[in-house]
Amino acid sequence: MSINSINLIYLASATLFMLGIKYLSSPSTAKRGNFLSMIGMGAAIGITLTTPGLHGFTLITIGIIIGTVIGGYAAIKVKMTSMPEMVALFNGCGGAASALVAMAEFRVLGTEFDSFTLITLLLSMIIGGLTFTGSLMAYAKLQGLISTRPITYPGQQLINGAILLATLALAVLLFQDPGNMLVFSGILILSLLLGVLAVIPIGGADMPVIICLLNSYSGLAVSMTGFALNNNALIITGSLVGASGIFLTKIMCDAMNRSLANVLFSAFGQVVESADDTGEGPAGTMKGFELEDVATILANAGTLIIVPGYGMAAAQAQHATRDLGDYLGEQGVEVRYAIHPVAGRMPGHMNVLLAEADVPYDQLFALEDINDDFASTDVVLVIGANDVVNPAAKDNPSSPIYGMPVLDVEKATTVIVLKRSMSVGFAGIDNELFYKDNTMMLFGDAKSSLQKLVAAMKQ
Amino acid sequence: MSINSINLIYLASATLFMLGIKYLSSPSTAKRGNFLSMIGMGAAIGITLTTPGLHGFTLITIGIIIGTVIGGYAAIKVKMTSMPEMVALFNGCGGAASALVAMAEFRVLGTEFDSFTLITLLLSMIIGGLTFTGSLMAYAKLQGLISTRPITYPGQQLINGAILLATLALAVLLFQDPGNMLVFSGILILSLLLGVLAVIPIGGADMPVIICLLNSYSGLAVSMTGFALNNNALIITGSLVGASGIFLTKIMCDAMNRSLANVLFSAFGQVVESADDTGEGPAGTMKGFELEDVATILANAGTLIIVPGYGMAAAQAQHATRDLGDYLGEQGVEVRYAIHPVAGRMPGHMNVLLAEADVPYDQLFALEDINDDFASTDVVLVIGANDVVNPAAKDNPSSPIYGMPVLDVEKATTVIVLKRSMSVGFAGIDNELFYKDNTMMLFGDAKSSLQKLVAAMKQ
Amino acid sequence: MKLAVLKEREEGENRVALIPDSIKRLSKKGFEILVETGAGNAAGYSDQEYEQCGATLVSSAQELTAQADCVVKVRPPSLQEAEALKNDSILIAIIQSTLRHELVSKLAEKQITSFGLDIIPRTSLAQSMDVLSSMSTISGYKAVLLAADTINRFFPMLMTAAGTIAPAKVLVLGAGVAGLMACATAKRLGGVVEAFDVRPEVKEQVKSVGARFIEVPISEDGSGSGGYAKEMSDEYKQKQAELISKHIAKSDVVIPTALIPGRKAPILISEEQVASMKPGSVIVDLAAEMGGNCALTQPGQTIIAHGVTIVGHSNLPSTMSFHASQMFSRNIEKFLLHLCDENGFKMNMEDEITRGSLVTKGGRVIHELTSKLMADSKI
Amino acid sequence: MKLAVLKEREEGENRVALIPDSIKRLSKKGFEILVETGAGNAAGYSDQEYEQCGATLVSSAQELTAQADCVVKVRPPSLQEAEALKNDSILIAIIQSTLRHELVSKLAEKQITSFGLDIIPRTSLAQSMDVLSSMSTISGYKAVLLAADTINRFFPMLMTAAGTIAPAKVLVLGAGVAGLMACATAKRLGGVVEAFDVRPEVKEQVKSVGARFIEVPISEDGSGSGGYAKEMSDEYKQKQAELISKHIAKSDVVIPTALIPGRKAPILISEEQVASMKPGSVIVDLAAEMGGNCALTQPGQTIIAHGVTIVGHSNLPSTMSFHASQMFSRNIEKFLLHLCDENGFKMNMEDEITRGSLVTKGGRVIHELTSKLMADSKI
Amino acid sequence: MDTGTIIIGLTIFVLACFAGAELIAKVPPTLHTPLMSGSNAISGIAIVGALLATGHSESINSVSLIGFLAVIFATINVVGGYTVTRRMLQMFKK
Amino acid sequence: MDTGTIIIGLTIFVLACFAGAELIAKVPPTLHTPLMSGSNAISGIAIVGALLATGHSESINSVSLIGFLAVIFATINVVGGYTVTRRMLQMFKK
Ligand SMILES: NC(=O)c1ccc[n+]([C@@H]2O[C@H](COP(=O)([O-])OP(=O)(O)OC[C@H]3O[C@@H](n4cnc5c(N)ncnc54)[C@H](OP(=O)(O)O)[C@@H]3O)[C@@H](O)[C@H]2O)c1
Ligand SMILES: NC(=O)c1ccc[n+]([C@@H]2O[C@H](COP(=O)([O-])OP(=O)(O)OC[C@H]3O[C@@H](n4cnc5c(N)ncnc54)[C@H](OP(=O)(O)O)[C@@H]3O)[C@@H](O)[C@H]2O)c1
Ligand SMILES: NC(=O)c1ccc[n+]([C@@H]2O[C@H](COP(=O)([O-])OP(=O)(O)OC[C@H]3O[C@@H](n4cnc5c(N)ncnc54)[C@H](O)[C@@H]3O)[C@@H](O)[C@H]2O)c1
Ligand SMILES: NC(=O)c1ccc[n+]([C@@H]2O[C@H](COP(=O)([O-])OP(=O)(O)OC[C@H]3O[C@@H](n4cnc5c(N)ncnc54)[C@H](O)[C@@H]3O)[C@@H](O)[C@H]2O)c1
Repeated sequence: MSINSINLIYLASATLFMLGIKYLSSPSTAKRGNFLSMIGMGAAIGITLTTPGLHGFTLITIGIIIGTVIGGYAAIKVKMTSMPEMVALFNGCGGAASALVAMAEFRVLGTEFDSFTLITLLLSMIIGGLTFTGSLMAYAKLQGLISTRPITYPGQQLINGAILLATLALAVLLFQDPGNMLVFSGILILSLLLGVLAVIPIGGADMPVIICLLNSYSGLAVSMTGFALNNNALIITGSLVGASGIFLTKIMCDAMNRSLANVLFSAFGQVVESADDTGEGPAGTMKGFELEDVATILANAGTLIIVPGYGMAAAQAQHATRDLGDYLGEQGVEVRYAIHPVAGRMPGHMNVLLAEADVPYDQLFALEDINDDFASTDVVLVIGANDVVNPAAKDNPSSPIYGMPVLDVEKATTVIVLKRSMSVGFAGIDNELFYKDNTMMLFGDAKSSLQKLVAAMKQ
Repeated sequence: MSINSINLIYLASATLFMLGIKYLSSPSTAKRGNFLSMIGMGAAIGITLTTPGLHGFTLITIGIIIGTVIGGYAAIKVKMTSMPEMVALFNGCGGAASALVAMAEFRVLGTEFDSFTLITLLLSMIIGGLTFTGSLMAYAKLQGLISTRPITYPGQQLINGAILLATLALAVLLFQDPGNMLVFSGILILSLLLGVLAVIPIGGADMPVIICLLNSYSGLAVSMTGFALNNNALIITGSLVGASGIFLTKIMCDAMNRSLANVLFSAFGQVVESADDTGEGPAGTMKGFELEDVATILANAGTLIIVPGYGMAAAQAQHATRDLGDYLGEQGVEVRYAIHPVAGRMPGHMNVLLAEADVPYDQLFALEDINDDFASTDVVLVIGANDVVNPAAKDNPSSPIYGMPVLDVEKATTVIVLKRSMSVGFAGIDNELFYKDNTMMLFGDAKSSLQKLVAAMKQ
Repeated sequence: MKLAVLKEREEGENRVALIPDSIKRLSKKGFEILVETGAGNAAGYSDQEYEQCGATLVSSAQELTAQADCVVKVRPPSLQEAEALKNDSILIAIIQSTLRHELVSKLAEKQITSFGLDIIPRTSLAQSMDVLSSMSTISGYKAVLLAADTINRFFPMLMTAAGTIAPAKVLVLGAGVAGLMACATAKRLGGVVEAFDVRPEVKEQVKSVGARFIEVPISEDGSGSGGYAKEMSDEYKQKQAELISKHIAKSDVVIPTALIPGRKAPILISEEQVASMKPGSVIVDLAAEMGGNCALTQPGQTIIAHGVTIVGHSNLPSTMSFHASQMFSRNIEKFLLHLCDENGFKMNMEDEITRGSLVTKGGRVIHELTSKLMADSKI
Repeated sequence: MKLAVLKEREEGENRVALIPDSIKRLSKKGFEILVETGAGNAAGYSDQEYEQCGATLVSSAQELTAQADCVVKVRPPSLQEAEALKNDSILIAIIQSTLRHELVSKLAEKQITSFGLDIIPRTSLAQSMDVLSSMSTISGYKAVLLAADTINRFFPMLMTAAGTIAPAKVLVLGAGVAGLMACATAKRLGGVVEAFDVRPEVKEQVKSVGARFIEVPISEDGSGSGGYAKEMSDEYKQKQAELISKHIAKSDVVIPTALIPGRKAPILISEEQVASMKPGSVIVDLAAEMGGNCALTQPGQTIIAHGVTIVGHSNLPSTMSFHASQMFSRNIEKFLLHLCDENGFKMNMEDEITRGSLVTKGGRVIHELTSKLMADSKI
Repeated sequence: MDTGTIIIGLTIFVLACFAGAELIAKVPPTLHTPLMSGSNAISGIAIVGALLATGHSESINSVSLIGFLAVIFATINVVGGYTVTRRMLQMFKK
Repeated sequence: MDTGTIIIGLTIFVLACFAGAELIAKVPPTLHTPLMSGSNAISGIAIVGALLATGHSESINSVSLIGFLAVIFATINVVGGYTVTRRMLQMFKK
């Protein structure tokens, strides 16, 4: 294929990638987006293979087969809950590939390159290498292979700074003496080290953000490779991923109420105070994600039962509750309310508040009328209720509330609980519902959580 | 300046344009956006003047001075209400400029051009010319210089089709015989004609959309010129404007509940049914804009008084009213409610409903307590009230309600009235408030209008 | 001009025609105000307050009326009270002129210019003087409270550990001012509220206070499009009656409010319909004073028939004497101000409201319906 | 097992211990149920309904108790009624054992196993049997209706052509079940509601029903951070008392609900404080049966003192007999079911609830506080 | 013009179109009118072409005269467009 | 590399950055995780470079071996990335 035709196809691929990302902006088109982006990738790979003068097809075939088997197997086997770590691993592979390509090109060019090419190649390698080891660290943290708590030691920042400086110094050396493999290898090793050191001081809670940032880096690395190879496909796609990744990182930081600078800086050695107390436990870990996840689940429910409790009353969240119910109702979700007889702090507490918010009587169901329906319900939203949804009343004969009829919320596919903490309700007893696999906790004042959820669903 | 430096500055300009448009996406940064885009334009013009081998600086200076004086004067003198027509005129100038540049280049190249350059030049000229006359027509329609009603005649579509074909035929001819000035001029004239014919069959109500579409066209013309001149600044900027314009057009159509295809098609000769009844009267004319305008005004108010009336009750819009009030309150707007003693259909009607929606008592003010404050209020939002805000009770001794105390809403800077039509209230009398200069009518059911307003303000 | 506020002497009447607040404003307009000692006591306004705002207290009613150029009252004066009025003076009160022919004759005889607050035209402009509106507001509110207090059930729905309480079903017949207020109040308390009225235009108003309007589903066959409203067929009317019967039988509380100006109230609830209701249900008949909308209503009394409590209170506003007096007083104040021009008191007989509310003047009965009815009854 | 439902004989008591709906479910569990003729009449449940759901009607109370293994009642039995009970049978009712020593002695003497519904432990588990909760719900609701019906003002704010009506200020003292319900109901009606309780943790609960909690603003000087709650200084207490006095004086309606289990109700409102209120204001004393929270309360009566109406109704739930009986019946039903195991009736004296609600058994007084008080009073 | 250059032009065109369309998608309805006007001003970039045409040759000929006209028109567009946009934005608080 | 080419590369870079940033700005929070994964898959485009490196010369030498490694890594990224994304999106209704 002529170089022009190849470039045209590359343009088409880039367009498909952009469309792919665009379609990912709505749940209804997201799958199509992923598909288009796959086509774009296929086209780019295919057309590259027709590059005039390309050799080594056996090697290429073997490489692709090995990669496909490993990648495909891992992707299919991974549990839904381990997705983020898997993404980290894949991303690390991308970074490694960029670094390797840069190294190969370095070897190809020998000593004959202008400084622009040298710089871009170096950047590609450094960023790629750092992404590789950084991603591996993120994976290890999320899998619990190394402590999820921030790992710190005295002089940490100094050491990181020193390594960065050393890398720079070696780069300058390389400029003087382009073909020097030793210096080159030194840079590679330092960049790999940098990836490790940059990620270990960060708490498990921040890992999703770091993965996202590393994803952006791997894009940057690709685009640097593109500059070096003067390949527009790599430039466009790389910068696309780089820019979108950095923005996504920022959006995630916003969701966690942290500044991007704070995370970026902490990513290079400073321990973030808040990381300390969110470091442990699965609930805390994914906090930044949860609001969105919860919104996704709610928006995609077919049937929803809302279980209000004293927390709804305490937060005076009845209007916000109705807003959420109404919005989902309009979206075609079947919304009902399950009112436990002792929810709240006075008989009829929930009724009084929901009537104030104008929730129609015919959406309210008493325990005995709705309890059998939980098993066939997609999502239960528990708003500040605790004792009235405590399964201990059924399974734990030693519980003080054993024998009290409770709402069988745990039988639903997913249970979402809005409350401020893990603390107990009126009866003062723990609630194992909160630890069940199908339960998602969304911490915070019920009213503000609800308002944020509605806002997130309306985008 | 070297061509490379110039191209770098062009890139910077393009970046500034993109940032400019980006910043226009929020009221708080919009001014900065406009400023950045001005800088970009200045840089582009300045660097162009340093192009090696550029002559004719006297002519250029004179041209710029003339243009500045005309453009500046017109822009400063135009009344706020005539902004859209002024934009149309300016846009027409842009189109004319593109067409002229294409003509000049055509003359420069003589007969020595490849088909790509020829095509792009021709497209630039045709689109530019069409934009020029089309914009003039839009201006004339909005200014009432020609009928705002759709102008139609038998065989209209046929004629338009014929002209389009003729243009194509001439273009083919030109391909055979590139230097032929006659054919060239023929194409120019046909394109000018096309602009006129395409716009006259469209009603005044659709003009804003047409202006936006023509704006997109002028961008396209510029980008075609860019291809012909192999000038990346023009390509980027032109396609930026072209693409954003076409999307903005689509968004506007959505707001009017029309499809883009419908408007595009109607723009080339088909009379749109709905245009018939919206053709006359200023209120009807700008309907598609009003929701956004109203939202803008509300969002930018410092002080707001909400005046509910029977229409709020009839629409059961009390919760939506509270939502709007709460939202604006959170945004720092001072929100109060003025309750007229006979608003509604029973004494205390408004109180009962607003209490249901949990509007705090201390935001409610009786007529005598708030009537003096209207004069110092930015915006009054009248929700389905009519008789109780009828100034006839003060000025018109022959009115059946003459002497009844009414709310002096017309003294506020802006009055926004939400109701379904111009029809009368309980007393059955016309209300001249609705025709005042500082009154904006937003037609529709109060509840849905309020919900849309809140949605628009939250974007 | 001397304005006298008489103490109400009718049994169970606690209101007062003017409260101190209004007197303060009227004094400023040039009225000299005399108040009978203790006039405001029952409504919660003390003599002291009256004195503080510039009124002169007079302990004898006789003395008061002898001086007064204008007397204001709540309820129609008794014949004795009327007799005591100064000849040629002005009387402003609820007069119920269509019912009280003897009183009207007496007023005419004494050349008294009498204004009936109950016949003020019901225009937007006059609404601030309209005691029917303000007192109906109170009646509608109070009717629901009475019903809720009388019935042996909850109004709101409650889901409690002791079972689910079904919300009370409330039916309001006649959706005028009182009816709408009753709907709104019952809704507030958590009841499930339905209303019916012969005027179809109130459907929207009923919905506007959160209640459901009872409508006869339009029969598909027959005339078809529109028009049926005018020539409401007997069949249609019968269907309507059946529908209402069904709703009455289902309701826990029925509040009829239908009045026809100047006439006896129409009977909307028959004895059979009462019997069809659940024992323990309640009817609060707001038309009691005009004979009642329920066939069994005993004006002024609460009875139990077929297990249903029928409240026939004939003066609900008086039970809310404080606010009722405040509103009444404001109405009278606005009416008096309407009778003034810039320079003070001066009746403009051309004015629609002034003329429309006139019962007697210069020895003649001005109010048309009254004089017609009086003529009829003499025959 | 034969279960007997006695008709209530106490003056003004309209409730019934079991309603047909519960009887249906209990019959299925194997209870054989006898009902005294006319037991449910006053609450709106006819003999016919009882028969339809499987109860046997017995016209003489004597005959009924003679057969019954277990008797259920609402109010504490009179001494005669207790005398008539079969020896060794079971009694389930409100017993007020801490007050009615003679009755308790009689029950013990007759070897009756008696359960006091009023002393069931107030745990989450027991809430479905807790008549104090369910009846307090009614009292709180009804207290507000009574107040609104009694007062000469509106509860809601209304801006009308006849002036602006200020909303009523309602003060609830004691925010237990009844107090919270009173807050919620008054808020619903449009009142401006404030509440106070000695337990600071109810502040949040008060807010949760839309009312304001009255708090002594923490004095900046002095101890400073935290801690003051435990060692509430006299100064602090005095400030609190002053604050409450201020709020009482401003309020149109005061609803005190403070009870101390097994004791006379504390006095929260002194005569002076009553006198400080506006004439026409209303106090509905929910503690009337226990002597009242207001010094002037006359249990069972409505009096007017210093122009303030003080309602001392001692049995508000009975005025809502239909729903009150429904709730009471549901409570008893759940209690009876709690006394059963899979195979039927079988008291498990190990159980916290069963044991906790026992007054007498096997000739002995089991309830500790009761036996302590009885011993004390004998001395 | 060689195909490589055209492809690069196309690449830039496609990217700019994406950027333009996506930038606009975020603009709230309240800003549509100023935005239309603002982007209209930007389309006055045709002035670059106009300048090049005017200054094409040393002498004044038909090309430079056409260019001159184009300069006037384009300047009107640029100056008028920005000024009107600024005036519209003045409506906004702060 | 000549400066003109570099500038064109830069132009494309800037435009793509804008397009990327703006495209992301519209993605609702609910889709952030799949999006991260989807764009990660796209960054596997490094495979193009890997292929070119592997096929650089006829014989197998250090460059082609490094390229081979790069192909494996990049393929893992591409295949794994798309598959995981698809699985995540399966969570969504329709
Ligand atoms: N209904 C009655 O008549 C009555 C009367 C008295 C007692 N009770 C008892 O009260 C209990 C009622 O059960 P329930 O499930 O309704 O309530 P609950 O068991 O008391 O639990 C309420 C939960 O709401 C959360 N919460 C409090 N404020 C919140 C806020 N602002 N935003 C979000 N969450 C908030 C609390 O957790 P965080 O602190 O972690 O947020 C708490 O765990 C039962 O045990 C019942 O027996 C009922
Ligand atoms: N308060 C009382 O006690 C009482 C009692 C009886 C009569 N009145 C009289 O009622 C009048 C009250 O004045 P007001 O200003 O409140 O009401 P109004 O003058 O009756 O005007 C209400 C306006 O609301 C509009 N509207 C109706 N439904 C709507 C909906 N769904 N969405 C949006 N707008 C809607 C109507 O215009 P469109 O049809 O164009 O939408 C109408 O012009 C006075 O004349 C008063 O005297 C009052
Ligand atoms: N202009 C004003 O500002 C103003 C002021 C007050 C009232 N009004 C109007 O006057 C109307 C009458 O007010 P009102 O409350 O004094 O009315 P009302 O007390 O005279 O009658 C009450 C209602 O009963 C209805 N009714 C009569 N016969 C009936 C029957 N057989 N079955 C069912 N319903 C029956 C009437 O239609 C009326 O709605 C109000 O609806 C209001 O719109 C206007
Ligand atoms: N576990 C359950 O499910 C359950 C069921 C019912 C009640 N309860 C709890 O028991 C508590 C008591 O309920 P109750 O309604 O029967 O209480 P109550 O009737 O015994 O007392 C009413 C209120 O008066 C308050 N009070 C006492 N002395 C006071 C004083 N001097 N000044 C002001 N207030 C004073 C008390 O604190 C209490 O809140 C409730 O708040 C509730 O939380 C729990």
